[in-house]
Amino acid sequence: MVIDLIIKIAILTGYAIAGTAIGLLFMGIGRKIVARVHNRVGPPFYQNFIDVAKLLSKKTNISHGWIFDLALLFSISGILLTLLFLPIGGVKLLSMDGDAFLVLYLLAIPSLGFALGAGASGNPNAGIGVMRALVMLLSYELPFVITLIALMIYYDTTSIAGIVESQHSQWAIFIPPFLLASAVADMALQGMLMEQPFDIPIAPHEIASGPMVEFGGKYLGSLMIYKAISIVVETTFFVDLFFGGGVIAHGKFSGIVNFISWLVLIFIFFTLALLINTAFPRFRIEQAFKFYWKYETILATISLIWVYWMVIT
Amino acid sequence: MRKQASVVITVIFFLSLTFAFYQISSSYNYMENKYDYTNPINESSANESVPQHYIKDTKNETGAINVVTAIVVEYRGFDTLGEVTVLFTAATGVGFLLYNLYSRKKNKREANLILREGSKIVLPFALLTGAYIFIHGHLTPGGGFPGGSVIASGFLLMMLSYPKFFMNEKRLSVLESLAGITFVLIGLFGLIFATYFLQNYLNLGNVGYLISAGIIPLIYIAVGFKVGSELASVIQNLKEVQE
Amino acid sequence: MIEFTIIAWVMSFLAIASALYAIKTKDLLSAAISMGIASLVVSIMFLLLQAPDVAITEASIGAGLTMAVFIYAIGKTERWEE
Amino acid sequence: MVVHAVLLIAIPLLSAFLIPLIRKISKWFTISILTLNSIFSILVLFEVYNKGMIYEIIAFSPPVGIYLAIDNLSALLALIINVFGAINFVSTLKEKSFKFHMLYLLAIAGSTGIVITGDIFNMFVFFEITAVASYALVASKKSEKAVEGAIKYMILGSLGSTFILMGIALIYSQMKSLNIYDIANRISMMNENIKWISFAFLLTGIGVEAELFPLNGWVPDVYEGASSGIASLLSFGPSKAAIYAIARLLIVIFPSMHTYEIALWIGVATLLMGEIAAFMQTDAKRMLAYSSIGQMGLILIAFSLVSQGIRYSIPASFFLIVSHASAKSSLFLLSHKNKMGSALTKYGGITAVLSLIGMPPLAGFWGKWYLFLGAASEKLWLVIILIFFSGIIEAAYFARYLHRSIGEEKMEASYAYPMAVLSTFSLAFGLLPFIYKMANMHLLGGV
Repeated sequence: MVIDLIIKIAILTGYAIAGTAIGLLFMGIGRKIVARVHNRVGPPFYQNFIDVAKLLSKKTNISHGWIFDLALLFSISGILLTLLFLPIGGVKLLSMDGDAFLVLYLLAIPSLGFALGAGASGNPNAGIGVMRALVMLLSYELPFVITLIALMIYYDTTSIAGIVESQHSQWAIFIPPFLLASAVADMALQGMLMEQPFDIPIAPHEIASGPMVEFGGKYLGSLMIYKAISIVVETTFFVDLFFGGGVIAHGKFSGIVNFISWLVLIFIFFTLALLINTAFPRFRIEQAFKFYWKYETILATISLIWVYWMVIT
Repeated sequence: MRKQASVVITVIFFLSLTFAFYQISSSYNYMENKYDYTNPINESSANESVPQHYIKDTKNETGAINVVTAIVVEYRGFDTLGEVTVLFTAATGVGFLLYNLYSRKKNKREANLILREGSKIVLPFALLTGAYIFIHGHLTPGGGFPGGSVIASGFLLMMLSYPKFFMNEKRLSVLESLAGITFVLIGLFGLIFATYFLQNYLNLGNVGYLISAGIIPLIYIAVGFKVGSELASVIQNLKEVQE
Repeated sequence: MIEFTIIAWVMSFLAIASALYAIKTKDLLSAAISMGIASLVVSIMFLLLQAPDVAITEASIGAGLTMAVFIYAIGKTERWEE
Repeated sequence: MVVHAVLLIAIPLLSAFLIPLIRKISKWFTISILTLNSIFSILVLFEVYNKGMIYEIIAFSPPVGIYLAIDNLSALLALIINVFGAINFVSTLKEKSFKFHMLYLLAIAGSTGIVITGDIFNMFVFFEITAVASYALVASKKSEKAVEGAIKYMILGSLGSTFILMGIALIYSQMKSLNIYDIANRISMMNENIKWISFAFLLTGIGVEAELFPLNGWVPDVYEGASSGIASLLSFGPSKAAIYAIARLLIVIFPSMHTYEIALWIGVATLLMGEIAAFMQTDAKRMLAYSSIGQMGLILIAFSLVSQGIRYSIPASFFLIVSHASAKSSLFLLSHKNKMGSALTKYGGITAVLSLIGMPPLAGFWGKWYLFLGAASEKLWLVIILIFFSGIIEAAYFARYLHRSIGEEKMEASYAYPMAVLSTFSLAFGLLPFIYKMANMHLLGGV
């Protein structure tokens, strides 16, 4: 009983640490890639580890009350919980019927957490950022949910693990309607990762990083950890849905192979997001909203109808 | 636009009602049909339609000659308690909302002589009729509600003919609550002395006599007082209110 | 039986007519009174249908008290509808 | 200990009748009666939890007489109405008039009666008590808006009562019985056309009280006009009782694919209308009122998923009702000042909002989650998309609400404490494990 609990706690901690490490590594490599595109040298790839260590060792004097603290905790715990529900390389930790809905809700927690924190801090820039973040949440969720439901209809299951398992023989991306759907979902991923052209909530040059403007020292360090995990979680969610969680091998050493293929895949999609980031300027908020609710939703609906037609015939 | 819509809705409502009632008359005659009740509770021994049960067994089960009274007070006594409460709620609500708006106006026009003198003669008879109706509820048509409203209309007559006529608000409400308490207590005694709430725990007596049918006359007297005082107080409130 | 039918038809006609008049008229006082008439007629119908309990109640409440309440209310506000 | 369920109704009625005699101490008397009633409702809940459905005969055995039929969901609703009523009463302590206390007790008794009665006409009577008491309570603030709302409510409510009565008369004309379970067992004997007409009448009539789509014109005015304590009472009392009455109608009396479908699409329309209207409001109370409409739509959707997804639908409605009752009543109390100053109000407001949006592990999340599962098991993908869409809108306006209402002003203690306690319920029901078992048991009797 106790040993079980200890093992569980150890696994959770391991997941959290691994997620953070992978995310920070990706962020460092991402900085390097962006610098190369800009024709700069860029910081070393381990720079983010140093940054986090430095920020966490700082002393924080400014606090905005317990809601402000709670908001950050809220966001991090939400994203960690999401990580537990996503199969990684086909290995599932937690799974139940309908956890796709659960994950969608869990992914919305950080935005609400930041809304709370910004409200507590009282900084006007934070307020603007939060409003934009909420509109962004509103925008990209709709097309994303429609593509998710297309998957649910096709594989007739409501759990992510179920969707991943159904793709053992053939990844969803190779089925024509899901190619379309994955394009839609990739754009939603761009919004989730808050990369350009959808980095409106952070908007470093206009509103000085939006919701996070009042975070400093330890808070900023934890925020970076949150960001790192969220990169892993969001790309993993995408890979799980359309690439079968990166499962390519079934056999003796399939665990390691699948883990590596998963790592490669999420890295590819993170890099893709970064490249789009470097190539495009920022949308205005109403443009982003229109983009998601007009073109994206139409494409997603087309793929949904296509899938539905495929299922009934 | 709104007018047309309301006309359309009314027409649809009445058409569907007409259709429904037409269907009822053309479906079947219930007196000839015997159902098997699938009993919601195992102890229930009814094996016939409810209306038939009411008509056949009322006398034995409740000791009341008037079937309507037996249904209202005994079989569906809980509903009656509820209906009394609805009236009570309405009266309370009216009193509550109009509480601040009272004014005892001095100069009110008097009614003419015939009405004034006539109402003096009629009032005792109206009260007597009302009392008769609710005391004899289990024997003759009528009961608490009609009796109470007859009494209230007697007071209404007085108010119409004497604009200064006015009843003590406090005494009315005390009467009202005493009557209500009596009703609920009779029900609760049923829980104590018998098994169920509102069950008849008194002797049924000689069927057809005034003192018979157990708790029915008691409840109806309470209901009569309650309804009479409530309606009277509602009318008084509305009469005294100033815009 | 034929008398009953005739009386029932007449009564129904009267009830509907007075109810319609109550809706149509701009004079609220006469509307209230015609509602009272409708109630009275309906109470006679109840009596004919052998429901004396309901008839007593309807006569005293519908034709008496409700009308009085309406008339008091009209007295406090305005008699004519716009 | 065995408690007679009828005491849940009889005691408040008795004390409402008693209050005019003891005007001086009516406030404390009312509090003690409400407390007593909450204890009874808890005992009844435990009894139902142990024994399954319980019956309480009144005067004569059904179908000749009346009985109370208490299943798990109605025991829970009775608990919510009574306990929340007792807690919420603290916020109305400023009212001095003893008539206010009488009306409050009557509204509680009426709502309790609707949920625990097993007789369709008895249900109508309790509807009347609840409705009449609510009209007066809404108007008790005596402002112009309150009176306007109350009059709208009264006109629609009395029309609705007429419809309910017509529906009941039609059912009685066919079945010769008013007992819900008796009718349900023999519903196939009923003439098909009359069945449909009576269903339509009953749905229309109860729909007024349950804030369903075309019949909810009164809702924003009433919630805006009424004082915060009364708005809170309306959000957990009469509306929940009415939606439960609709559930009995749908699941027990008229169970068929078509009725479920009708209810489903009415629910979806209510949901979308409520949420979109709420998103466009600027006034906090009106926003909460429209959001209430949306939530009622959700609960109706949950109740209408019983053909395939019955495994999920009852837990879904269970949690949605708990979440909405506790969270919305606490937010209405908050709307008295609409500023979260102290830590207590912040805690209450944030918990309530998160539960309404559906954040795990609060009760609202379990409700929505079971709802999604139920809809997925019936393959109603469009409904899932629409629910999710409305959920996003809901999240957006509630986040805006939170963002605006966090401030420095303090609320009076008489509002702050009840609202914190009320919103704790959505946390507690989300976490307590025995609730799950309760929710998964079969409900509404053996139908």
